[in-house]
Amino acid sequence: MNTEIVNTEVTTTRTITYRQALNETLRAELERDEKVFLIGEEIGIFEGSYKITAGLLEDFGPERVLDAPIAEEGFVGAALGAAMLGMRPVVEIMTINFSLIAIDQIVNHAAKMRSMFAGQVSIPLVIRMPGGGGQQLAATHSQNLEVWYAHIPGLKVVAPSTPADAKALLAAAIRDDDPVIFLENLSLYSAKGEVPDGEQVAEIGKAAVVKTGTDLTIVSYSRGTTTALDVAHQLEAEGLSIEVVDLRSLRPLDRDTICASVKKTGHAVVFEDDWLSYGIGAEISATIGEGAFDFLDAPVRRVAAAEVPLPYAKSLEKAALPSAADLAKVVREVLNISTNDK
Amino acid sequence: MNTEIVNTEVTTTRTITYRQALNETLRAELERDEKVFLIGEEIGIFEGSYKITAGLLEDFGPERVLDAPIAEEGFVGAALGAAMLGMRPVVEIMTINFSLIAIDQIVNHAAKMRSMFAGQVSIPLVIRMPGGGGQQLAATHSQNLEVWYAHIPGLKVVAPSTPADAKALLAAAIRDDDPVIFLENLSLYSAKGEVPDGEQVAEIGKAAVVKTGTDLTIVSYSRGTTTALDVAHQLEAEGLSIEVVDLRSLRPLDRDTICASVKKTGHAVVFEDDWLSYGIGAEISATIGEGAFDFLDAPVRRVAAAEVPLPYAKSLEKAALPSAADLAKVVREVLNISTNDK
Amino acid sequence: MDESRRKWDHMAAKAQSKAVVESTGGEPADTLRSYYEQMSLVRSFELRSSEMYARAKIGGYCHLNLGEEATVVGLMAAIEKRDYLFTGYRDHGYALMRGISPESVMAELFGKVTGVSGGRGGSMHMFDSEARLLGGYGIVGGQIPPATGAALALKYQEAAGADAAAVMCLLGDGTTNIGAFHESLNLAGLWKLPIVYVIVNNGLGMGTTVEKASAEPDLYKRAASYRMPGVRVDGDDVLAVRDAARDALKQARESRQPVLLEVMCYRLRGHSVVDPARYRAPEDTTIAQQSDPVPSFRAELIASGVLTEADAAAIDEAADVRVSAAVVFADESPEPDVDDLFKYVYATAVANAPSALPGEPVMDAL
Amino acid sequence: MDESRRKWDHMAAKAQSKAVVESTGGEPADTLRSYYEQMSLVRSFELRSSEMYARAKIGGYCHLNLGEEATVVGLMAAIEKRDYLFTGYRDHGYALMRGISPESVMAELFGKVTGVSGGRGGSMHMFDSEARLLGGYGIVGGQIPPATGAALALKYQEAAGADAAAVMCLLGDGTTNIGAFHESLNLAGLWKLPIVYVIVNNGLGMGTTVEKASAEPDLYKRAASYRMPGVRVDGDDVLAVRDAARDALKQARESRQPVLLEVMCYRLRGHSVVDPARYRAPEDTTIAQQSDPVPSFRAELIASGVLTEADAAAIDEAADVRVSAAVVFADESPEPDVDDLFKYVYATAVANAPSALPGEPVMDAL
Ligand SMILES: Cc1ncc(C[n+]2csc(CCOP(=O)(O)OP(=O)(O)O)c2C)c(N)n1
Ligand SMILES: Cc1ncc(C[n+]2csc(CCOP(=O)(O)OP(=O)(O)O)c2C)c(N)n1
Ligand SMILES: [Mg+2]
Ligand SMILES: [Mg+2]
Repeated sequence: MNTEIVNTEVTTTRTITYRQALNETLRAELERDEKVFLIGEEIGIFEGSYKITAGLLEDFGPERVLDAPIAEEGFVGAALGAAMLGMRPVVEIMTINFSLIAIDQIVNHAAKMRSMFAGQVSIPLVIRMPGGGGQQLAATHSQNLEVWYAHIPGLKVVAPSTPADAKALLAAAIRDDDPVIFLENLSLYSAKGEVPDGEQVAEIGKAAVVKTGTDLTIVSYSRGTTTALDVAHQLEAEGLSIEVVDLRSLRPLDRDTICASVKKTGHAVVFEDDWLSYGIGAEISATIGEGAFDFLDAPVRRVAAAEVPLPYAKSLEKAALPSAADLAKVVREVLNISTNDK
Repeated sequence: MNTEIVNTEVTTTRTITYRQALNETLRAELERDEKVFLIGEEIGIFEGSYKITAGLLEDFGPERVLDAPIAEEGFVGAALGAAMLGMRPVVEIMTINFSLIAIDQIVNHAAKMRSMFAGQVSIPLVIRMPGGGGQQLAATHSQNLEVWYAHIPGLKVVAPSTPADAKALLAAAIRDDDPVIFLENLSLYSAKGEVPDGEQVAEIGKAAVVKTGTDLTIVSYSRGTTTALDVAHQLEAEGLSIEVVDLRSLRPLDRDTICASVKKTGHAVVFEDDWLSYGIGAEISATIGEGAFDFLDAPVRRVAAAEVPLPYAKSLEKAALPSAADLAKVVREVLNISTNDK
Repeated sequence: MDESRRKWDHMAAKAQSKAVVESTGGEPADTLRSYYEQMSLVRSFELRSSEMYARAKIGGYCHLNLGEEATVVGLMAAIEKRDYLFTGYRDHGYALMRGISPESVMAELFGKVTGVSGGRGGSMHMFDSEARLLGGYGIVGGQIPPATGAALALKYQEAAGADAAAVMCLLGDGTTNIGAFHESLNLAGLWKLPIVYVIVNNGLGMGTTVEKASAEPDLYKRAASYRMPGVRVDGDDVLAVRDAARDALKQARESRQPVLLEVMCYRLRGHSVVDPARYRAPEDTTIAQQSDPVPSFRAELIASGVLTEADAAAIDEAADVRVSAAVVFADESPEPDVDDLFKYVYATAVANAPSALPGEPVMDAL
Repeated sequence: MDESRRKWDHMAAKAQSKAVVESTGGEPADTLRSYYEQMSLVRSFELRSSEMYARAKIGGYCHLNLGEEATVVGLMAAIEKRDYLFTGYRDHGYALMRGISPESVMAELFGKVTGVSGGRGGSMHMFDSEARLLGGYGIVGGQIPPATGAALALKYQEAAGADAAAVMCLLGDGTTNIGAFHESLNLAGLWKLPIVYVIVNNGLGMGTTVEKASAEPDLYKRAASYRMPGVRVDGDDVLAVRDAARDALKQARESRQPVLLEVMCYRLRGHSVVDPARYRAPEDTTIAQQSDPVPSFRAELIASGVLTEADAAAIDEAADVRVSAAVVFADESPEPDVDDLFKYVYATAVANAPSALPGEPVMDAL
């Protein structure tokens, strides 16, 4: 797995949280390259809404860790402008929901400039932001709008699911000369995992087979991958061999890895946290339909969120969000295993 | 076809442009219901960037046809607020590209309020806007971002392809109590078609089989449908029987009509003007893969725009946009007909 | 250090703004008493909300009006029943003062179907169409364009005059830096809309001071960009707030003259209940506590003979009892029914509306 | 009627602003002559662009600087080579005055690979990294945040001082009503960035007058919301524009004090070449033609003896010749190669980058 990690001189690892992996990588990149600076709301004295930037203001000062007023369009656009002059800004937008206010700068400007100006400028800009529901934050604060960004030429969009990938993809994003949307997830911040020490730089654009199997492929990303792995392991006890593909990069999309897996297993389920219609899973399903048509033994199914503005009430929120149980149920359905068999 | 038109007392028709159909419908709705008013940039004295509102300021005055400053977030949100108090605003955003500035008001507010406030408010708001490339307007002015809106619960999204549908869907949108995104297309405004006189109100949420056929289904919408019909007729001369499904409504999506057609023909091609990855066609393909799996004789193919910010230069623009020739080629490929055969 | 300077700046600005009403003299005792009752209710409700959050009865984000009680009560004393109110997410006190029962507000916090927004909105999204509280918005600045549009609708629907309705739109100091503020105020100024924008300046947007967020920290001065009157008032003075807001509403309803009103108050705790506000200097907190409007107003009323110590204690006690009842009600209320998940997505029924639960197939077999 | 009132308002405001320089006296004849040459070149280029659009050599939208030549030349006389320029879509004249050859600009309009943006941007998107013209932006207000960020980068990269670089960001009068304007100016004021925002106030945004778009139509006054100096200058007076812009740039580079400069000029024709501007009153057009800066400046230079009638005619002739050569060059240049369609999508090569042409399968057979 993770064969795309370029630098492999490392031997030691530590178990840290996703949050800490991000924090350490930001620190390391700030140290490595003085063109790197952080900008966002409350990232300094408040240490970030989700404490990803804890301690960085203190150690790097207010120029490198720049608190911005509530003006997402303004400061995201300002980061873009700074990138045009050779700086390497790493923006934090508090959550993906607020990126809608900045989206003209991201999609109409950052994504297009290099092409529109015939390569005369490049935009080494990273926009970090978490998405995700399940925290009772209600309809406007719980969205997974990654498919919007994944649709846009000129952007690169990554969505790590583990602390190790968070580290290696964030370093890659910061060193990349293009605008990279770096998608975090509220429910992953405290997740723990093994992280190799030392410099780790992933290759953007590659998916990873994070568990091998022969009966069915679950395709997922970000938080979904952790659930997918749980379900896969759980089903193993029932004698099912499930392969899990973690997309890691939503744009570019590694169609080859997805289809190679499905050609092997003949069955596929997409597990995604966004709304079903026109979501990430639609492209995955269409890709499999085109790239592995003759190998598919059953329709590709998608396990996604119910198509409602997410309610605050716990009961409703829970019903609307896709769960491990939903995924396990659909996997069994696709493999034509009666739920009573289990 | 068009069985979903509710009111069918009409017998006479006229051949008018898509533009004129819109203009006449706006006029009729302004006359019918005094709660209806139009708001947008340059819709009054300038008569609309694309002259859809020609003559309306003169006849209805500046309260009913309200020119707004360049402040898309402000005036779209203001229309939303007016709708909350029972008005029925019809907003014109000059092109879909500029809607990015207003998208927080559309997606985080208009789409969510009714659900989030447990049905205490409804939002009878129409947002009209054209999309489309092919006019050498370059990367920031040529987009087809409809998939973004189609993804959002709480919105209804329609995209008429003919003057008759433009009329009947616009009337339906204005009389609907929910926010409706009404997608026009720069290259359809001057297209002509038969339009029934009198009141016409379409049913939102229904696709139409606009040409029947037995060999293959082309699924399209908006401008794409006109090209699909041209290609279908052209291929008929070659002995191929092509069915064309015009989506008309992108949200809700009429999956039954799509799949019923593909069950009959066994082959499907999506023709869309947006970018391929994560575009409208992805959902169509996924839907077919799930709903007509056992009936498909070949992979569903998508004919879509090349994934680049659209260049200004005519040569590049033409290469990047999907054409009738591209569609005909793919239809033949799917039906396994060597292009040399034609 | 920087922080305590900020506090002094903020307090200095507040002091300067203390002009409209100097004392409680001349105001009927009943009125004063009722304002204190209201302030006490808000205080009690917010303290209990904080406690219920700690006990995991309330989830998500939860922002309190603690320290802002005089502002809340003063503004809500000025607004008439026929007026419409839009606010940000720090909305519990406003909901109560619009006459919504503590039961409905607490039940909303508990995510119960008896909540004012049916349990679907939570703390940030209180909405009551009858009380003309049109939200509760969690996106910073999100309420400003719709509030402006509500004022536009009023202009369509009725003539200006003393009996006309107006809109009051609340926003925080940090919120003045977002584009929607500028676009909306320009529309209101241009179209002469009956709206009062109230900046509830509590000195901070999360951990950021006004001085670190706004190039012009005298926020009421920004009204000039829209040829709109800009007024600043001391938010710890309930009567001053009420009178300034009444005056502004009068201009809005009678002359369709929008107004920007800045109310200088203070946020007693963290940004939300989970924020320990470590970024705040201890002196800062001390000063804040000293100027806390609830005990100050209480002491003032006792000193001026409007209340006895026993009256005041009884009022506080009554507020606690009221809130306790609300907690019981909220706790005993049922959660929304999962079968109603899709109930409010559309007002006009529509063919093919997606209503699959996670894991259900996208379409029935044809 | 309303329109001609507008015109008078605009002209009155313009007249009031005529203060910085009253005549051309004291200015070296060479300088004056060269300004006239530049204005004449812009005029000739724009007239030819209009013609080439009518002949379908140019496509898309095409917005001209006709009537704004004194503003264009004055601003570009003030800006230094080391400074960075951002502008809206009405950018041909600025591109020329930044020293980009008429050939490259015309070739861009023709969509040719020799164009300044490789034929990919067209009229609205002139970009030249060497000339430090960082676009050409078609989304109203889109240039303002990046320009502000460029100034932020300068603050990181060099110290303030007479030799420091600054940013000039141009925007239209209609553009002052969009949120990005507010957010950006606040950032610049707050962070003390070396930037001059120039409102090119030509009285109209498409068909909408300043008075119908801005609640405060004296746009320079909006600087106050950001504690920034706001200055207004007559845009028909090339020297006044230059001096005001130089002064503003000096504050930006030496004191990191951002400035808002409003330049009052006039749009001689429709919004874009296809707009007949029927919404304009005939008197309006007449007045505009009378105050046309190119013939006025020409007449002034002849009256003051800087140029003879023959000199002026020769300059105009030379400009036409120059532009004719550009047209020939553009016409003969090749279109971009279709094989290069995906060439500039990414700066850092990336695995699996999509590069299918329409109708090609999404993936190669595995
Ligand atoms: C568009 C947007 N950006 C950021 C946030 C996160 N956020 C929530 S409240 C807040 C601070 C607002 O401060 P202020 O306007 O002063 O209101 P207060 O909290 O002091 O009442 C921020 C940044 C948000 N909800 N929406
Ligand atoms: C966000 C956005 N909204 C609307 C438009 C359409 N539009 C293009 S130019 C223009 C008028 C701009 O006026 P002004 O700022 O005065 O500039 P001028 O054209 O006079 O130079 C409008 C509305 C756009 N390009 N972008
Ligand atoms: Mg505040
Ligand atoms: Mg203008």
